[in-house]
Amino acid sequence: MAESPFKADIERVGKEYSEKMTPGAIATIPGSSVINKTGSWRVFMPEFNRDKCVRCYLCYIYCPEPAIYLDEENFPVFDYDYCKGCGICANECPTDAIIMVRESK
Amino acid sequence: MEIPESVKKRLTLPAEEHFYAGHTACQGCGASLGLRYVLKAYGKKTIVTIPACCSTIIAGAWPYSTLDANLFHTAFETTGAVISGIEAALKALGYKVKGEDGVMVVGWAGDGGTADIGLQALSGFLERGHDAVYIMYDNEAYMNTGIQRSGSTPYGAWTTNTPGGKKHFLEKRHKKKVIDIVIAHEIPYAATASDAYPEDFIRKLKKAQNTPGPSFIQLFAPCPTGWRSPTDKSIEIARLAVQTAYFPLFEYENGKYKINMPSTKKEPKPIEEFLKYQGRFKYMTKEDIQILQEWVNHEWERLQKLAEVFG
Amino acid sequence: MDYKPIRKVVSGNYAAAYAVKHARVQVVAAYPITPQTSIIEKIAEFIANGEADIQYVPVESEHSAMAATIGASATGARAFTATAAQGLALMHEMLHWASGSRLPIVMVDVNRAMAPPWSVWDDQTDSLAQRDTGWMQFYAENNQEVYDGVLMSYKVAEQVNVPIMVVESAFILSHTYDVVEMIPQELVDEFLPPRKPLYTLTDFDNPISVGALATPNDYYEFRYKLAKAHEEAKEVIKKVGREFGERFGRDYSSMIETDHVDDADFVFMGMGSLMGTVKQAVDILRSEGYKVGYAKVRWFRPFPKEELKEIAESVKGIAVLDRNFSFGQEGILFNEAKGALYGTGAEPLIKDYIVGLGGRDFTVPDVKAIAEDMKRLIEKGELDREVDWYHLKR
Amino acid sequence: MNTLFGEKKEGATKIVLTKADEYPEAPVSIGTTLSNFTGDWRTFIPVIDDDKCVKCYICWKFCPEPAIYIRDDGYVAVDYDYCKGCGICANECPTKAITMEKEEK
Repeated sequence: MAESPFKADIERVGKEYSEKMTPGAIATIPGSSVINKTGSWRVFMPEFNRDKCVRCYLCYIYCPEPAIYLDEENFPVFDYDYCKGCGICANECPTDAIIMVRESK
Repeated sequence: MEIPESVKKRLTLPAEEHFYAGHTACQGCGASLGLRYVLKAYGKKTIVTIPACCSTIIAGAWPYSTLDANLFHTAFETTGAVISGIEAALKALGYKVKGEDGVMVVGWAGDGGTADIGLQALSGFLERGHDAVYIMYDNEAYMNTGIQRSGSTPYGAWTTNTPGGKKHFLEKRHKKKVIDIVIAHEIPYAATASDAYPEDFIRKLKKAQNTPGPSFIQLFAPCPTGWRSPTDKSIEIARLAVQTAYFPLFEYENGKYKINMPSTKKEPKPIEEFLKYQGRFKYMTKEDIQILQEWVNHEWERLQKLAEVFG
Repeated sequence: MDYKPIRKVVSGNYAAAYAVKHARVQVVAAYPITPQTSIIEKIAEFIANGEADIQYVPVESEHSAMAATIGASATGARAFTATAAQGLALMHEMLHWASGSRLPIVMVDVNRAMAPPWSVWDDQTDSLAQRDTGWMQFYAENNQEVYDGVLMSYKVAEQVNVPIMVVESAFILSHTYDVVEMIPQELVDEFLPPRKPLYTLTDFDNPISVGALATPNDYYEFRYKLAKAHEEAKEVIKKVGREFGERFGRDYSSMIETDHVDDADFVFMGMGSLMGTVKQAVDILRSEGYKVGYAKVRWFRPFPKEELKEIAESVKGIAVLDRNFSFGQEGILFNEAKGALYGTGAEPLIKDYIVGLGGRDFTVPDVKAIAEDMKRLIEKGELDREVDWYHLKR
Repeated sequence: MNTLFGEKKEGATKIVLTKADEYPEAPVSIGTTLSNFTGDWRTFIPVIDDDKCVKCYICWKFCPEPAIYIRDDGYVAVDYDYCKGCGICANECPTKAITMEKEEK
């Protein structure tokens, strides 16, 4: 499975913000919200069935996080660090390749 | 994330991502999705201005930022004025503003911050003709403060200050037609868009980018929390809003109206289709639904005629 | 200091407009309000005649004027706006925004009384009501100080990244013509180099986010930073004022301008144009044998505590002239002065004279009458009452 | 008295308060502007020719002060205490019954 595209960013943010205080409440690192792993909000999690996927990328297009990216074979991958489990992907998937299942923590 | 060319061709949207995960929007949020599309369309060379609204929170608390673009947070009612000032300063500093290689100045405000408290600043911005884009993401109530009615709340909707109850105290006014107020300023480009039709939205954003002068886009952005709808139905509801002609997609360009696909395609579905997933409409009686349906019919007819006469 | 000034007979408002032109301001947000309007009119005239290259944003309210100025300043431009009374009150929210975002905006506020009852005349309550917004405040005594104040303020503001309000009196300065010695453009350019912003919104490779939500864990520190900037600004003000004096011959190195303080029994203390009247009256009183002095507070924020203490140590009494009032308490400058002196050991008799509210004329005979009263109190050694509504029809 | 404001005008006096105690608590106005005779602003004065007047009352309708009143006999007259000499009445009069003349003070 491909690595999360945000991994490098998380390390960068952690390093640069160690002891930094700027006047005027300026956040100097774009995209630094990746440090905030919203995956813990999830109640239902998307389960992906690779066999049914037709690679239409509707799930990718409609993901509000975005927490869906593509692996080497261009199938969607779910970044469970960030997926909040809204279920839009499952609802929009034309082939029912994604289903929402209750997450057991 | 690297996406191969073969996939990019099939993606229908720009592959580059300038909106990062880890933001604190609710599950299924239409506003965050809209902001993601905006940054897909405009890329990094963008200055976004966000007033007090859900997006203030979505964009991240100090020292974090969800956006991979310059962002200025401002007070609730000032979006129009601040983007005016930014645009003026960019011109004073010698930057090219708008256009394919120009700097994009974007105001990203909610419906309360546009239709109500920010209307004056919006009007001033439109009337002075600054080269900027104002996007109103319309989730039909003050969601950040906890679902209070706004001027943009539709007839019959439940909110925390139109709570229904024994007296059937629901929103009694139809949705404020902000887009019509905007068009009354005779700006070069105004349009409606929906989260469910991102290709259309991005096309409109691009058109706004390449039209000199002020542009305005009203984006229909579902809010599962405020609308009491299942989070996974966000896109479906946005799609139904277009299909029932409750929120038709159209453009106003240099005095001409044009209804866009799929609003042109076929007869609108009944309004119940749009209402069915949303808990906020569950207090509506049959008569209420009839009143809303008549309003939708009237507005839809009016728009069709406008497109016919000024098409 | 060997330069040839350009002498022009202009109103206070025009002096401000000329200063804006000479400071090479890049963006001006303009909204009319009496008695400020002629500032933005004059700037528009400069643009129309091709004398100044300024982006002029004719906004639809003062609130938007400040918002547009904030947008422009955050983008990296040198920005200006002007207002008065009700307009300033409408701006209030955005004043916090400007100082919180640490933007070196300079604004001219023309002191005008707050309504109701409607009044367009001089009264300092409008600007003093904004004292806690984090802005620095410079009070001009005459048209020359308006001009100098705007130029210096840009230099100070851009060093400490705190916005500055240059305050002049309605009509008494704003519409009254006087000789102003202006500085040739090239010398202004030497004194005031182009702005180097703390941050800009135009670095697209390293984007930033300005003014985001700060949790209780961080907010406190930002407030402290702003407080510290005000504290540091005192030195910068003195340094810039001294440099201005060396270059152009008018020294502003002290935050309180004083005269005849050393051997005075008591001093008059106040701000703005009414101190011009006092200056004249003090000379007359001195010739009549009164031992009086003069202390004009130029900078109300940051408040020149140390300088005030020095003055207080050498005199027996201070007559504070307040063209303002804080309801439920007393005159605002009086209040500040007492607060600043508490615990310093310097305890002269301080009496508050409420004068000239809403543009009520304040003249040399009035100063004489106050001197008479003050002399009597010092001889007696105690106050009859703290606050005296001097003009009141009794 | 046969003018527009009649006795009200006679009773209107300038109010001069000399003591703070005399002032009302809130800035509530206690007089009318009738004590302010704006007639002395006038440079040109309207003169009405009754012979030409057709009693259409257009002058009465458009007077911004108002300073035109209708006399007992149905003709119109100008209250010169208030008329500022704007000339609207003369311009609107269909029969040119009103002319503006330079006023001799």
